[in-house]
Order: sequence, then structure tokens, then C-alpha cells
Amino acid sequence: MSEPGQKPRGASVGARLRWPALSLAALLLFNWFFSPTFFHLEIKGGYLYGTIVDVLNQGSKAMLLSLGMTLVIATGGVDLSVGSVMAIAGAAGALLVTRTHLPFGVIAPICLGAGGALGVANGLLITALRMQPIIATLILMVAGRGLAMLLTGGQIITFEQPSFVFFGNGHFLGLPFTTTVVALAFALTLWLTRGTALGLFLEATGDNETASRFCGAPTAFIKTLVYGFSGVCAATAGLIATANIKAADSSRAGEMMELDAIFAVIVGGTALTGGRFTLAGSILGALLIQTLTTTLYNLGLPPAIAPAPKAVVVVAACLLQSAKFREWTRGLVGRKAAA
Amino acid sequence: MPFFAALLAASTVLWSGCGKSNETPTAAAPPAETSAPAAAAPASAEPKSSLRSFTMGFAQVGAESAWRTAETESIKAEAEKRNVNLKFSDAQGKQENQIKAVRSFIAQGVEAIILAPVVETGWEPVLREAKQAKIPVVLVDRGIKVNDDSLYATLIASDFVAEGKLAAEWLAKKTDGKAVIVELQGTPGAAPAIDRKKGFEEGIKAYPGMKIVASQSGDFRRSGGKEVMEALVKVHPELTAVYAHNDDMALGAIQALEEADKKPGTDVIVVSIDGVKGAFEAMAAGKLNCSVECNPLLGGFAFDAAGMAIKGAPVAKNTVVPDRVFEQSQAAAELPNRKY
Amino acid sequence: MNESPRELLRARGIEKSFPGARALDGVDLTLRAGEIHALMGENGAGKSTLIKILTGVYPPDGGVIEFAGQPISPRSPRGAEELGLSTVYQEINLIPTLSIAENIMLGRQPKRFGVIQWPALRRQAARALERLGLQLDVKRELGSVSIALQQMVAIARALDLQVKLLILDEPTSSLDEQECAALFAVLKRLRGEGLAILFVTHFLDQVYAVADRITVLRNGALVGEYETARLPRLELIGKMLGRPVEAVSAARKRPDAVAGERGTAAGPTFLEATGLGRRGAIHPLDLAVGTGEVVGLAGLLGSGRTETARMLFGIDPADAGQTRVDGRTVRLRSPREAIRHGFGFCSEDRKTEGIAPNLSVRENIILAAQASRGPWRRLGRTEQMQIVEHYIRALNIKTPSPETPIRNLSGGNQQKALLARWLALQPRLIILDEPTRGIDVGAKADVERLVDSLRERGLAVLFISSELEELTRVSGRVIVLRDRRKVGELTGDFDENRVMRMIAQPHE
Amino acid sequence: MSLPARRKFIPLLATALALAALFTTASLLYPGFCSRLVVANLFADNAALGISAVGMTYVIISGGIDLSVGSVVAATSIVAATLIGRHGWHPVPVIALSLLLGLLFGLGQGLLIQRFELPAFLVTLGGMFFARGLAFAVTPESAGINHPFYDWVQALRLPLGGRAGLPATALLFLAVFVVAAAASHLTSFGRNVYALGGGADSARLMGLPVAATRVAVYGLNGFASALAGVVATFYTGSGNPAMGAGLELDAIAAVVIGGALLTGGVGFVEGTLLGVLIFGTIQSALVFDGRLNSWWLRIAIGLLLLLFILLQKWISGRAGAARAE
Repeated sequence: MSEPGQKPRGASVGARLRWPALSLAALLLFNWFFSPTFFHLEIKGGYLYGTIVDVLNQGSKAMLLSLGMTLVIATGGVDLSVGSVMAIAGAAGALLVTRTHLPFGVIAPICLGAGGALGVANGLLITALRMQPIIATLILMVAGRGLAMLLTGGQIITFEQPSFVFFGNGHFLGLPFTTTVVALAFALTLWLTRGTALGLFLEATGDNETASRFCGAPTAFIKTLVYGFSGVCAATAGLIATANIKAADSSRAGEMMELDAIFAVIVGGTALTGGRFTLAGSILGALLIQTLTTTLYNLGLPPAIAPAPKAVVVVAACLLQSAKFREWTRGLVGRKAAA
Repeated sequence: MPFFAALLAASTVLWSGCGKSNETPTAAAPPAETSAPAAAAPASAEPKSSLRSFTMGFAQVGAESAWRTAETESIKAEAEKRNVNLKFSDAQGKQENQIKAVRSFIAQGVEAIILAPVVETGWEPVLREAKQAKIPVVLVDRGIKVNDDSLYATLIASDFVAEGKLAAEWLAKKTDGKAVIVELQGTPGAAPAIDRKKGFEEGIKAYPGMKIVASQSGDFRRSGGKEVMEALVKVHPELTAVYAHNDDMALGAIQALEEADKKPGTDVIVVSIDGVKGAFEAMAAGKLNCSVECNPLLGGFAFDAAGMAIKGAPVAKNTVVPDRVFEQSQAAAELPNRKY
Repeated sequence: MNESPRELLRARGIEKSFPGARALDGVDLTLRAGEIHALMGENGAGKSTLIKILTGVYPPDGGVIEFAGQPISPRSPRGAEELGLSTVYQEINLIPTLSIAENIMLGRQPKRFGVIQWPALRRQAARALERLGLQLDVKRELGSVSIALQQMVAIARALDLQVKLLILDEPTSSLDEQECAALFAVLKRLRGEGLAILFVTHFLDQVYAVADRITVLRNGALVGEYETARLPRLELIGKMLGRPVEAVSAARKRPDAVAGERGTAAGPTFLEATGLGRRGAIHPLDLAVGTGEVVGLAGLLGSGRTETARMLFGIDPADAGQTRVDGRTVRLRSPREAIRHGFGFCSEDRKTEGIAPNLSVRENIILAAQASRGPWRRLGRTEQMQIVEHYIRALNIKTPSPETPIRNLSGGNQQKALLARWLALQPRLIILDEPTRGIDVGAKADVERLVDSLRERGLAVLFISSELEELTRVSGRVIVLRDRRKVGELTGDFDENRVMRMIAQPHE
Repeated sequence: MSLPARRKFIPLLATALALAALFTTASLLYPGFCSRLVVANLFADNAALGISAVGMTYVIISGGIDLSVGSVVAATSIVAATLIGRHGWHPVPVIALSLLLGLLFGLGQGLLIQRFELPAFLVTLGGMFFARGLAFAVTPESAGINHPFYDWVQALRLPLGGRAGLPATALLFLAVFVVAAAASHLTSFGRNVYALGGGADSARLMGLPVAATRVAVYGLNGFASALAGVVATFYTGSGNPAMGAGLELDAIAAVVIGGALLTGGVGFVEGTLLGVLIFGTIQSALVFDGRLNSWWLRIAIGLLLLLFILLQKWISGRAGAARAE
């Protein structure tokens, strides 16, 4: 986009996490009063059971996507194609499992690889051909969904392969297995960004690409890499979505998920202009969005209207990041945050 | 600007080129003649030898459920059998696309159009055009709201209200009129969703002991059914029955119930509509109690009616496809001969 | 030059301060109709601020501007244009994606009933260009013509209004000789038409070629106003650099001991460039830096110093000549390669090419070192802190903590942190481009001391500065550039004075 | 004319040729494709898309983007439908009201973008979600419109011979197109939009009303979306909160295929028309074929996008070369 964005001022990690945490707390508080069963937890069939668990479970896709999206946005880019990549990975997984009967241990890496490859393709369009991220990924967003439907022939492909099903429905340590997947992905991402120097290069590239290049930082490599990573995250989310219902629904799987992921990242306190990023914040953001949806379910409101409150939340988040807005008025900031 | 030149050139070429050929479809002559060029066309899958070959259009909603794909298959198969050159269009659930499809069927000069309307409203304009073009429209699987019902030749569909009633009555019988019910609605605004809800509510009126404690849309999707059920089972742990507007949602809900450590089929009675293969498997496995069949195999009816309409013979305005109620007991026996 | 010069613009006691900086301190400027007036001064002299005030971009804090006898206070570029002052900025402010004609006429298209009359528009545009003696296809897209032509279009746009005063901010910085000649022809023609032209440039030859009078600014203050004919180059340079010639010639020579030491201390040659050049940036030049030697690049702003540095560091790779490092021929096509050969480059533009503002001091310091190790071999937390704390102490960088975002530091401390960034890399050659620009005296001293110690530790240093005194003090050898050319080299016993003379000597 | 002088028309020509090629191929493959009826349908069926694409062209030329289009269409359609169908208002005031609302919505987005320097991408993303949620909040069900005024308008036709005829909506689309195209060439607002996209800072220094122009562009696009929504209600004789999902992407695709640069400053309303027609041609060719499935449309559009962007990269590359000479 050509419009100027604003970097968050004085943004220590704590400060970045403040708003998402507060909003989430507010929403939870609301549930505390209006849907008493929300916090009800119990052990059923040997694992933890309750609405909170569902939020974690159903939020897993958004959380996974937001991990990749965070890194992409940290470089000042954006990845619109994640939803379609989810569909492709899901379709591929279901096809392989029904046609080839390979073990899931073989299929999963293939699907993730495919997702990664698509992501790298995005990255190359952006670094080698200097396309704007939004348009480069838009192409895959449009064509990718078609590709997924091509794979499945528009059909819903159902399967029963236990290990694949477990990936989306199984339990581990008393929690849905998806939670473990997210935890692992989070740990991996955390290690990749903070355990290696990638995170430093990433933030430097997003913050001042010229300076980073002059320092010999591999800016192009980094950019390509993050899109690839985003692709892998999307593929993982796609497999979960597919396993979750034991069926690949390539026309609907991952629909609008890219927007949820972007929302999660922005709400989480990573600026769309790139630079500093916070993975924890994005996870919080994803949870916030999922909690919102689940709350609507509980209240019996049609989930179709969920987008409206989401929009309010994200615009508020942007305004909070806008220095101009702070200058304009601080009082309003307080009120908006409540929204 | 050179672009104008190019466009002008293109359009003039196109116009002159079209002068002659556009008479082909527009000639409102007996079908036999119009169909001839269509049959002779390179694109047409028809062998030239076939004496009498119709070209018909089928505007399908999409492929959102197993039931839907079964319907598509049935109609495609029937077309094969009757050696009809079928133009299939999948609207991906968008009415805009479906209208576009119908209008270009008209432009193609097909002999008849089969339409599975995605929503009830908003069909007058395009159907009027079909009528002007003297192309009979056969509606399948759900009705539409029009003031002038001469706009379509016939409606071949199950009676959604009746299906809802059947489900309700079966459930009442099964639970002797006592049930705490969670309802999983279809896509908001979709005819089956509205009617199946209506029918079910009428059905349980007679039984004060049966009440719907929650009714939420699962969008006719497995994932929807699962997510909604996961939420509702916690808000209403006391539920004893689930009524889903289609099998896919029911199957999703069953997963959710099992995760909630309830035994679908025993602790919670699950009733749904459609009767797809998956539902029968679930019944055989004792997880689904009852599925009211909503027969998607409309191919035969549809082509019969279309054939009559084309000949100009009178067609019944409304063909109700008989629906049967299947219970677990019949499931195992019925399973092998489910085509979808 | 026309007789009985009448004053067109009188600016008196113009003052302007920005947060933390006094940009203009009671500056006067007088422009006559029908003259070309050069506005000279090194960095931070306040030239651009003065221009922006004249054209209504900034309001002045104090002072009066009289234009054609009337006191004026333009509130916007538009307002200034309506008064008859218009400006052509250095970075051409036109729309490259629109046609030449439109760029000239944008905002004042000829209309009938609100409908733009394109034929008329093109005619007017063509006429505006003819006034500059140019015949162009005005339908052409601006972005598709040379910078020089774009410059002309910008001037045409500026002239199209009923302009009395034309301000040109470094119009020639990106033009070659012929293009300059063409431009000057135009300027003289306009002078003939009675226009006043205020002309900002760094090229002495050009000033002496076209300017009638010169106003010199330094550090936001007026140095003086002179008839070009009566101001020898040497004096002009002295005034610009704030080193009056007499003072210079009397200036204490560096102790010969030191000079001698510097002359000899140079170890084996580390970097040797021969005929190295880049089209449109810097004419081919020879340049060598030995280990344990500080070589100064002298020259006025825009003389090609930075261009040389960028070329050596592989940012704008050379397209002629060859580079030898330790006697082996190498091609430096990117900073990465340069760094791999032991180069470090501390850019003059701290903001856009130096700091990553939102990252911490620590991260900014270790960035280059980490980059050279690649992403996987991450510097451990303790190693990082060792490096960072060492340099914070060694360069006495004043920061609340290593984790403070570097944007919160003062310019001087940012500069030191950037130096630390390159030193942490353990380079063999470090290129310092204006390392003391815009930082306080204390910090300057620190930097100079640092450079000395680096030399003693056997580093090769290429030192760029507009402050000749500093330059001569620090360097053992000075290469002098003028107008993108190497014009000479001074070794052993030299002082600012000789450097200035070398800069001053006209084109042979 | 030299290449540099005319290079920005090349994508336009390419698009025109692509359209001609597509249409010719389809005509050869499918009997009856090359008919006035089909051509007329291209305009009738894509009126809503076309109108919003025209609005989007201005936004993209100004260097911005607007993702809220599809949702605004849906919201407008359902609001209009309920007001007319359920509350029995007369269509004319309802239409006026919906257009006004669309305009205000767009202006609001524009203000957020301009005043607080928020990324257009995000603001309009929010707008997209907001309007969609709103639409479903009004009513989740599609609502039919039965009103003599609607019947009258729907009956209007400009006959083209045969059974071919252009309905009022198609004519409206063409009118919008002509006005927008003319405005983009012949008014200072139109040119300021180009200048804004070509370089906002330069435009500011040239004394052009940058802020006002940017806000106005989003306002206009909001208006265009609302108009598209109204057209949709005439097209379907109903309103539907689920309508126009993904419309914004189709519109953007049409604009880019039409030769606009997403970086702003370059583009043509005329090109957008071609883009829309290409879109429609592919779609109806798929229906004519009757064997290929709808997802081929998405794949084809994706490839076309890639193709045209690469073409533009190549051209700007040539321009750079031309300058260097």
C-alpha cells in the first residue's frame, strides 16, 4: 500500500501486549457475566473439557497462520494467500491419504513442503521481481483456491485414516492435540527468530532495509524465507482444518482465514509497517478473535455478524498504533480501547 | 488513443462476425432445428449419428455437501443415459453466478434449463427472460418465491416442511414426547433451512415435553455442525436430542458430542435429514438415530418433466419426491444400495 | 549584467529554529532583478531552510521579507508561486507517470466549462519549453526522459507562472557538462528577460561561470554577500569553511614529527584502486590506502566523495577500472562482498542508511558482526553484551541502557554506536563518511581520537569530512576531489591551505 | 510514437488483444457464443462488478486500495430490500438513501486513511468486515423486492436486434463508465488523482489538494459500491447479505488486468472496462462449454493477473533503459 503507516512509539514488548491482553480480558469478563458455562472446566474421558478448551482448539488454525503472518508483516509485507494454501494442503492431504494410503507421517511433510514451496514462490515474486506483497500474494489467493478445487474436483473428500484424524481431533496431555501442534509451532518459531539471528535480521530488514543491506544482512533471503515459512504454517493449519472434520472441503476451507490472521497480528501489536514483532501478541490476537466467535455461538447470535465486532477491534488497534491519532486525542484512545 | 482503435476494431469485427451466427440461437423455431447446429458443434460431446439430441443447461448451486454432489451426479448420469448434451454450471454458492449461468444458457438457446436455486428470492427477472425465449425451466430440490408461477415449468423437490415434520414426529415417538433439543440450522436464509425449521416446530407443537433450547446455524457444513455443537453442548449439557437440518452437520455434531463424552445415539438422540451414505454408516454404527431421506436422485424426474415441457405437454406444477424415514434398524440393510 | 540594478527581494534578519537546532540566525538576502545569485554554504549552513522560508514551506520565526517593495509572508508553495517566486527542488518534484505537458500545466490546466482543453494545454506546455529553447514531444511520459530534461521541465513549470524570482536548489547535482551548459544558457537567457535567479550549488566552476553575486552562509548565519568578480575562489572556500585564508596560511603547521610519522607509518597497501569510476557518479580515479594509514577524501559537498565511498563499498558498483585488496584483484558488487573482504562503511546519512531506529543500541551495534556470521551462528547473549559493553565504554556512548531504542540517543551517540557496529566487525579498512557531521564538540574529539587509535592498531582508514581542519589533522594523506574528479593528492607536509588551493584551482 | 512516449498504453493494447483473442476462441469453439445476445449479456451480467471496478480504478490510480466493496454491495442490497420489501418504502428515496450511506461510508474510510495515516489496506479490511456483519445483522435471509417501480425498471430494454437487449442496469454501467472515463481525462479532479498516485509529496509541492482528493476518491468508491449494490437488487430483484463475496478481488483483478499499476499513478478506466469484459467472457465461455468447472475461472484470472503484472514490470524496465540512453 502506498499510504504511510506508523510505527508504534516506545513499544516495549510489555506495552505491545497491553492492548490485546486488555481486550481479551474484557471479553472474558463479559463471558464471566453473560455465559456462565464459559469458564466451566472438567475432566471428561481423560482429557480437559470446556469452552476454553474449544477456543484453544478452534483457534489453533488462526494461531498457526498468525505465526507466519507475524514474520511476513514484520518485513513490511503481507500474505493474502494463506487461506488458499490451507485449502490446497488440505485437499492434497485428503487425496494422498485416500488414493495412496501412505502413512500420515509421509503425507504431512509432503503437504507442508508444498505449502512452503508456494510461499517461497510468493517470496520470489516479491524479492526477485519486486512485486508488492499484496498483489503477489493476491495472485496465489485467487488462483490457489481454484487449484485446490481442481485437486478435489470440487468434491468433499472424506477419510478415516486414524493418524490423520488424530492430527485434528486427537488429545495429548489432556488437551486437544492441535494445542500441542500450536505449542510446537510457537516454540519452533520462537527458536527460529530468537534462538538464531534470523529474528534480528528480520526486524532490522523491516525497520530499515537499506541500512540492513549495507550491514551485509541477507535481506532478500530473509524476505523469501518468511513467505515460505508462512506457507508452511498455512499448510499445517490446512491439515488441521481438514483432519478436524475428516473431510477436505476445498471450496470453503480457510475461507477468509487470511483476514483473521492479519487481524490477529495487528491486534497483537505488530505494526503493518514492519520492524519489531511479537509472536505472543499475535497468539493473543488470534485467541481474541476466536473467543469473540465462540462468544457469539454461546449467545446464540448468528456467527455471520461476527465480522462487525472484529472490524471494530482491528480498526481500534490500528488507531492505537497511529501516532497521528495519539496526537489528535488521548481521551478517545481510552474509549476506543474499550471497544 | 490507440486503445480506442483496438477496441473499435475488435468490436466491429465481432459485430460483423456475429450478424449471421446470432440468428442460430435466436430463431424461436421448433427445438429440432436449433439443436442441430448445437449437436454439430465441435464442442458438443454428442455423436453426430444421434437422431434426436437435446441441449440442456443445469445451474447447480455448488458442491458444498455430499447430498449436493449426489444430485449433480444423478443429473449428469441421466443426461448421459438420455444422450442429452448437458451444460453444467457450478455457481460456488453465489446467486449472481447462477443467474449469469441461466442467462447464458438462454443465450445458447438450450431447449430446457434445470435450476437448483441457491436462494428463494430474486429469480423473476431471469426467469422472465427464459419465458420470453420459450425455454422451460425445471426447478429441482427447492422452491422459489415468485408471484407468477408460470415462470417455471415445474418444481421437483422434496417437501422440506414435511421432512421437518417427519423428523419431529419420529423424535416424539422415540422419546415419548420428552426431549431437550438442540437444533442445527442450515445456511441462514436458505429454503431448506427455513422450511425444515418450520416443519419441525409444527411437528413438536403437539408435545409440550419437547422444547428447542438452542437453535444455531451450522451453515450445512460438517465443520459448522462440529463447531456449533462444541459450543452448545457446553451451554446446554442437559440436551437429550439433536436435530440437524442436514446429515453433514449431524456428522460434525456427532464428533462434537463424542468429544463431550456423550454417546450420540444413546444419551443423545440425533435426527437429521437427507440420508446420505455417511448418515447410513453412522446409523449402522449406532451413532445417528434417524435420517429422513431427502432424495437427491432427481435426474429421472427432472428429465421426464423437461422432456414433456419441451414438447409443450402439460406438466404437473409440483412434483413432490417421496421421502422415507430411515432408522438404525434399516440402516445396515439399506447401506449397500445407497448410491450417494 | 544590467545597469542600475533594482532590488527585487530583500530578506532581513530571517530567523528559524527547529526543536534542538537553530537553523537560521538573522540572515539577510538581497536579490536584484536580472541577476543570477549563488547561495553557497556547506552542510548545515541553512541554505535549504532559507529557501523553504522564501517559498512558504516554513513560516519564519523572525525577520521580514520584502518582494517588489511589498512585505510578504507566503504561507504555502502555492501562495509563493502566486506572488511570483517559484522553486525547482533538487529532487525533482514532478509526477514521472504523467506526460511532460501535464507536469508543466498540472493544477492550472486551461479549461472550458470545467473541461480540460488538451490541445490548448499541450500548446501552452510546448510554448513554456520553447522559452527555454527546447523542442520536445510534450506527450511523452516524464519518467521516460533524462533527468536533465526533467529538470528543464521543472523549470518550465516554474516559469510558466508570472514568475519574477526563480529559485534553483542544486539543479546541476545530477547533470553532466553538456547538460549543465544547456541549463546555464537557459539561465542566462532568463536573466536577460529580467528574472532574478537564486541558484544553490556546490560546484565552484559553475558559480564562477554564471553567478553575478554570491551570498555565503555558514551554520545558519550570514557570512557575507559578494560580487563574484571580486571574490577569489580561495577566499570563497575560506568563507564557506569558516577558515579565513589569512588565518589558514598562518595556521599552525602540524608538528613535522607527526607528519613524518604519518608519512612513513603506512604499512603495506591494503586497498588499491586504479581507474575506478562509475558513469554519472565519479570520474575514474586512482586511490590507495595502506594498513595503518588514514587517507582523507577532501572536497566540497557534491564533489564526489560519498560517490567514491559508495563505489568502493559496492553499493553503486564501479563500471570501470579495477580494485586490488592485499594485491589480489577483486570485484566488489555488493556490500556483502565488500564486507567479506574486510571493508566497513559508516554512511554519512545516519537516518536512512545507518540506524535501525526502533531497534536497541545493542542490536544496532552487533548487526554487522552478526550478518557476517550468517543467521545460524548467533552471537550468544553474553558475547553480545561483552562486545556492546566494551564499545559503549571504549567510545563512551551515552545511553541509559544497551536495550534503549537507538532513536532515543543523541546524534553523536548514534554515530558512535554506528562506528561500534563496524568496529565489532574487526574490519581491515573502514570508510568513514562525515563521521563528525552534526554531532557536538565532545563527540567530535572522541571520534578523532578513535580514528588515531584505529590507525595505530593497523587499520586502513578512508576518512571523509567537509571540515578540512579536522581532515588534515587526522589524515596522513589527502586525496582532493572537485566536481566528481580527483584533482590531486597531498602527502607528507600539507595543511588546509594547500587543500583549499587545490580545490580552488579552476578547471585546466 | 516512440515506445517511451506510449509505453503506458501497451498493457491496454495487450488487454484489448487478449479480450479479442478470448472472444474469438470462444466463438470458434462454441456455436452461438458470437452473438449480440452474449455480448449484451456481458454488460448486463457484469453491471455490478463493472461499476465497482470503475470506482476501484480511481482508488488504485490514487495509489490506494479498497477491500470493502463486496460487503458494501451486500449491505446496500439488503438494506434497500428490507426497506422496500418489509417496510414498504418507495424505491426512489430508498435508493437515494443507500447511495448516500455508501458515500458516507467511503468518506469515513478515506478520512481514517488520510487523517490518521492508517494503511488503506487495513482500514478497508475493517470496512469489509464491518459492512458484511452489518448486512447479516439486518437480516440473515435474502429478501425479495416486489414493487411496480422495480418491475418497470427491469422491463426497460434497449433492443439490439434479435432477442439481444441492454437492460437499464447495463446502460447505467455504461453511463458510469463513460462519465468516469471522461472525468479521469478531462477534469482536474481526475488528473489530481493521477498526480496523487504518481507522487503524493510532489503533488503536495505542486500545490494540488492532496488530502481532499484522497478522501474524495474513497468517498466516490463507497458511492460506486452502493450503486453496484442497487444494480444488484435490480439484477436479482432481491437483496442478500451474502451477496458480492469476493467481489472486491474480482474488481481489483479487472482493474489490474486493465493496465493499472497497484503502485498508483498509472491506469485507465477504459482498461478496466476491458478487464471486466475479459472476466465476463471467461465466465460465460465456461458455461457455454458446460463441462469445465467454475474453478477454472479463478485459475485463469490468477494467471492473467500474473501475466499482466509481469508485462508491466517489463515495460517499466524498458522505460528505465530508455532513460539511461
